[in-house]
Amino acid sequence: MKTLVEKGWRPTLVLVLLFIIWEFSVKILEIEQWLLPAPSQIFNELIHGTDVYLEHLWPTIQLCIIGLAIGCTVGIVTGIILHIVPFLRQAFYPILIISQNIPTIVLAPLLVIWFGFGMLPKIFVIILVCFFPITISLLDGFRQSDRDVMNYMKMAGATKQQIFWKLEWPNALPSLFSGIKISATYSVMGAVISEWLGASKGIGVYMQLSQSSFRTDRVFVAIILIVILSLLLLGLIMLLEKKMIRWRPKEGKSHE
Amino acid sequence: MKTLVEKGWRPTLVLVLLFIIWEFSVKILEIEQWLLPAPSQIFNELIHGTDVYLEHLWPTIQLCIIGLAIGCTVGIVTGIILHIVPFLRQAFYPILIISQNIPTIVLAPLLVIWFGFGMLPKIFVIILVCFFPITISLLDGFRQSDRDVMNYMKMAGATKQQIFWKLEWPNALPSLFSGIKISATYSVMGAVISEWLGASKGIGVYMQLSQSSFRTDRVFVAIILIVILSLLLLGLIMLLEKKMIRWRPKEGKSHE
Amino acid sequence: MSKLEINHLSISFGSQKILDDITFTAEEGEFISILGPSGSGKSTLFNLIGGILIPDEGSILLDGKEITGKRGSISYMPQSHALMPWRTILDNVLLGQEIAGKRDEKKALEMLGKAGLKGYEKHYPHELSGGMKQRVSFIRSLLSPQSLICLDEPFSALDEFTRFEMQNWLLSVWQQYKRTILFITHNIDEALYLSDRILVLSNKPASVQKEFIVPFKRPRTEEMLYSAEFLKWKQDIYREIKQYSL
Amino acid sequence: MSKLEINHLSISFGSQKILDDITFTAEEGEFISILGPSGSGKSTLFNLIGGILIPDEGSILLDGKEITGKRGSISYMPQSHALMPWRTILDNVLLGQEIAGKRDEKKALEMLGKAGLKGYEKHYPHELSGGMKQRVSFIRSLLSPQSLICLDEPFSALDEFTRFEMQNWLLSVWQQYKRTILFITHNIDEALYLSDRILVLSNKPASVQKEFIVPFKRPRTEEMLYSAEFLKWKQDIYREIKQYSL
Amino acid sequence: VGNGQDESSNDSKSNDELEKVKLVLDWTPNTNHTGLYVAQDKGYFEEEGLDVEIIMPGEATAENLVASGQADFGISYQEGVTLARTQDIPLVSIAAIIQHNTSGFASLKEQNITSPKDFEGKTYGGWGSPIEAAVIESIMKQEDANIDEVEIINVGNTDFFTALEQNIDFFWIYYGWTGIEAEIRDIPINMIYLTDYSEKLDYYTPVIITNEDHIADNPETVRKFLAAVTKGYEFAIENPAEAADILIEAVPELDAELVKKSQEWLSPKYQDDAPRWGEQKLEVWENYADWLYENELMDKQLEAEKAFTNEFLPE
Ligand SMILES: Nc1ncnc2c1ncn2[C@@H]1O[C@H](COP(=O)(O)OP(=O)(O)OP(=O)(O)O)[C@@H](O)[C@H]1O
Ligand SMILES: Nc1ncnc2c1ncn2[C@@H]1O[C@H](COP(=O)(O)OP(=O)(O)OP(=O)(O)O)[C@@H](O)[C@H]1O
Ligand SMILES: [Mg+2]
Ligand SMILES: [Mg+2]
Repeated sequence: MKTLVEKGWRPTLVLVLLFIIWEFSVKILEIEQWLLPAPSQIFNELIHGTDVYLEHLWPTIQLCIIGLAIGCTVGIVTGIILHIVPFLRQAFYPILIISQNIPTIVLAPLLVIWFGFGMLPKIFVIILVCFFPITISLLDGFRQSDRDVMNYMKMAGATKQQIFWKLEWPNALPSLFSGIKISATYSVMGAVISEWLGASKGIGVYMQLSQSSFRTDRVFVAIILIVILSLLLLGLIMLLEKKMIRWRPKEGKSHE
Repeated sequence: MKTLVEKGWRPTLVLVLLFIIWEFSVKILEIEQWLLPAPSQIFNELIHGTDVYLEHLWPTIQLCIIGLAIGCTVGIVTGIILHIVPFLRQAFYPILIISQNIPTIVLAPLLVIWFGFGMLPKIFVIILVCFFPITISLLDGFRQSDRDVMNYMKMAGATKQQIFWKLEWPNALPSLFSGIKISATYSVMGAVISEWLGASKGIGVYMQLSQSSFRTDRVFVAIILIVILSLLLLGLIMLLEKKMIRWRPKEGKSHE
Repeated sequence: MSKLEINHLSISFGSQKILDDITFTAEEGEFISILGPSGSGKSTLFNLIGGILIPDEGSILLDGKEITGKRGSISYMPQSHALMPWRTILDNVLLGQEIAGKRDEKKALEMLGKAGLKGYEKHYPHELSGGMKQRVSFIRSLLSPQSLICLDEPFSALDEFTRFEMQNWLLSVWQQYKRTILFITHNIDEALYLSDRILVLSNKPASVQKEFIVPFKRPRTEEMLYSAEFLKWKQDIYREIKQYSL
Repeated sequence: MSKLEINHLSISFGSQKILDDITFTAEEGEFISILGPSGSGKSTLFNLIGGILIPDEGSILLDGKEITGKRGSISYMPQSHALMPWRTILDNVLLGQEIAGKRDEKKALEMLGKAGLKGYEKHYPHELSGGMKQRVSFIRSLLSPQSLICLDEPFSALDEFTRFEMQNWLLSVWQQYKRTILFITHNIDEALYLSDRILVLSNKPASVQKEFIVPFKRPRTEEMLYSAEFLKWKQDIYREIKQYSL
Repeated sequence: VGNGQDESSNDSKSNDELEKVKLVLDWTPNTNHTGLYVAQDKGYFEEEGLDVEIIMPGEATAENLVASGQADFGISYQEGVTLARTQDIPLVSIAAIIQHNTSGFASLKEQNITSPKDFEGKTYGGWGSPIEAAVIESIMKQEDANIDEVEIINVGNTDFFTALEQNIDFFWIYYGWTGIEAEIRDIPINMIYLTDYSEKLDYYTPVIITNEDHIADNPETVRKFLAAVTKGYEFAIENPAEAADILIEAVPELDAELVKKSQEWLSPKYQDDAPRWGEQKLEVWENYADWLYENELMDKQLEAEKAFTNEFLPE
């Protein structure tokens, strides 16, 4: 708890400063509120408009947790397969790139026709967003195994599988988490975008409805909710990272 | 050249196979062409519709090269600053996350109002998309410097700057390239999305116009153009990576 | 117990020939030391026996079967310690066994104790001194089940006393289980004290220049180290090496 | 030329005390060897002098100025070679100079030649043998400009002959430039051959248990190594060390 | 897209004498905008001393851009202007492009949905706006049908044809574009126009908007702009085929067949029964605002007379 407070005060300070600057520039530059509402106004809506947005919260949370979880799994499995089968790696690399370059507006109709309007097409979109950074980071992590240890493993007769699980996998963990952090950041936004495929509840829906009725303050409430969700997810992942990569010397000692 | 052919035949094979399967499923399942056109049809449009899309190509290429270049620069500079000033790292991490969670529909009016309809707001969007994976990967790369070498540097009296340029920076290069690869993949899509901010030429415009007049084949031509651009960019980056990270033992010897 | 035959082994890195027509045999249960100038190709020889390098010419036979380019036939201790930074010391020493299929924690703990590493079982490699890491790597090779052991300068980072302890321990393990040992060292005393035979390699390219059959009876004692005969042998070998160095 | 004073230095890792009240002085231009059991805290002592560890108690003075926790006062050769894999050998040996501000390529090339590394200037560390890497690291420390040199087992991976060459080279550099040298080794011969004084550390926690002032005149010769007096000294020191080991 | 400067013109005025004006569309160019492209192509704008740049909006909406002054004119629709004004966004509608609402609920002919009563038991696919439900309820009420019998599914940005594939029975479209596309595809559909069931829902869509400041500061520009635009639409009304060609030439990415057919259908609808093109009636604005207010889709009353003006239309 202590470290949370210790670590937390800096970003909090910066955010508060940011909000203050924002508030004053809005006031001084007389920026109209439908364009960029003042933070005070947004917080007002955040506090008093709960009954409007609360029901939209849970579906998005659900969506992005499930999406990220499956996205990670897909990303990791893809990374592993592409790593251990070099033939596939070369053959499918372009397909990975293609998968990231198909715009949702094209994908959406296809997904809807194949999977209907339920959760499936939405989760598909989140997966598509999330798996890529994970796969790429993982592949790069695998390639950075220590030569000497690799040679030891081979001379000791380790099978490919053993080399993978005992050396390459643990060695790639830091890279993997680097990728997961990127994906987690995208996942909430991915969920919001996926809701534009057709959902009746969700932050994406809330945002679009607010947008079309010119309630910019509510659009910003939606953004705040998205950011909070992202930060929570990220915090979770960093916690997991700490649990899983325990051997790393404490930063305090090695860096200064 | 030889290696290009050697490396190229596998992905080409997979792509050709994919197109064949696609062609046949479209034929056999009688999928309507406005939903998913057959590859033959798309290629037909790709070849005969040049006069329609050619003029849209260059603005997008320009946009995404400039955007990626600035995005990389911003990503690297941000990464470096956040790394060498630990106070800022903690304080601004949440801001990084926030920057990735502001949807374009909110950002767009602000950007257009501040920067007009020129290239500026579009490049801003691409930068926003591209800098993040680079910064995150770089930060993780910096953290993975070898302890022993780090200790040597410190005991030899290296300044922070020297430690950075002589140890942490070269050591983070592989991670950096991992991030740049992710960003490069996103950059073309980022350019296309940015064109939805209001542009008169560009693949994004071409795609939107085609979409709204129900010319699905042209939408897919747009995707093919996007993918080709992405792959070219990525190829360029990998070439650069090879040039810059020469010391790595040849993969052939260490893996197998 | 294994019999190792090395036949006419040659290898080059790029245009530089490193090993040139290396031929020798290690009998079952024999203890052979390999001496040679730094950079001559001793570690490269181990890499060949271990199967991660393929010779340009020649073959390697273990118990009559060709193992050229085949892996997993040796208990190996590399010159660099090659420990995994994310594994505790205990898990590191068990790695060789894990690869072969079975973990024997009890024996590992006992061995760690013998090597003066009691209390460090749950530590990570970066918390150990150089010599301690070397002992961990040594134990890992002892715990590996293959009966041909290849040790690459296993005691170079140890003080004389700890080194002596380790040497005696190695001898007792060797005598108890009758494993065949190839032992790279730069320490002539050590080679004489431990081995049945000493091979001296020349430099650039390396080939077996001389073979000394160590005459001392086993079990060997500390006194032997101070005997005149020992000193004579030592000087002989030193002279032999000198002529191939630099 | 520098005078180093170590005053009542103590440090613990976690609950374990590693160094306990270490006190000694290295006079200007003195050559001091440090002997001690593996894992006793020799490298830790260098880390303290180098300023990357802060002692729990005590202070370090160089030429009368306190350098506790201050960096950059020593030319250092770590026990692990700590070479940068992305730099060529030449660029690696120049690192120490780069940090201090000036590169002297000519001298570096000359030194690489002297160490038998001619032709490897443009190679990368992973293409070198263990002993060759060690020599690279050694040259890097010699090329560093600070007048206090701390060498942590610099020759452990070298064959006896190459080692002897390096020792003599070190002596000539030392005599020529009159730098103060702290030298960690496990080799008593080496310590006797090279140093003015030998400090023996005890184990867990380490403190300076004994100080031997080496009586042999300089320049020292190879014959000295086989003299009876040398042997007597060696046995004395060995007995001293033995009592603090394991 | 349609960047007007390079259009040849017999007018000798040089470009720097022309007043630069920006116009933002509501969507991609389509036949709703034909008059604008005609005015551009035929040089009507230049005759009025204007240099008009037509901009596609993308993610930044026309309402935002016009309200902030980034663009001088925009294409919007009555609902947008109404909701914006109640949020104190000072938009004013200066001309109705089409006199009557051409939108309605489309369904496959085989579904046999011919009146709002038939909605019962069917599935509607929409984008989740509460206005949709209110509209459906309104027109169903005319026939004493119950909206609770309709299943409403949110299909987001999915288009009509895709939605049909997913068992959506009826969908809200503009006949002039999507309906024509259905004709081209030989998909027989039934249309239920809003105007046939509720007078209050006969709102203007689309309309040309500007902001209050612009009217106050540059009334002459507004007048000149509308004069040219009116000529453009009048041309399109009289020469649908030629007008369609002008649009196709300006935006070659559009599907030519669709544009032609759509233009043919839409041209007579521009002016329809109004005394002149572009005229708006107060009651239409009041009716729709009342309807929104009654249905609690808006929490303030609209001052309808301020939301639009006919002042700048040529006599
Ligand atoms: N980062 C650390 N965390 C915990 N313990 C450490 C750490 N670094 C060193 N130690 C402990 O400090 C003791 C001394 O280590 P040091 O490396 O100084 O030994 P040394 O005398 O150099 O031994 P060697 O001759 O084997 O190199 C060891 O017992 C080691 O386990
Ligand atoms: N990957 C490589 N690429 C190029 N040359 C190499 C490579 N590995 C080893 N060499 C060269 O092979 C020679 C022998 O190396 P090796 O490691 O076998 O020496 P060694 O006898 O073990 O020396 P040391 O006693 O110093 O460990 C050296 O000259 C080295 O430069
Ligand atoms: Mg070696
Ligand atoms: Mg040490």
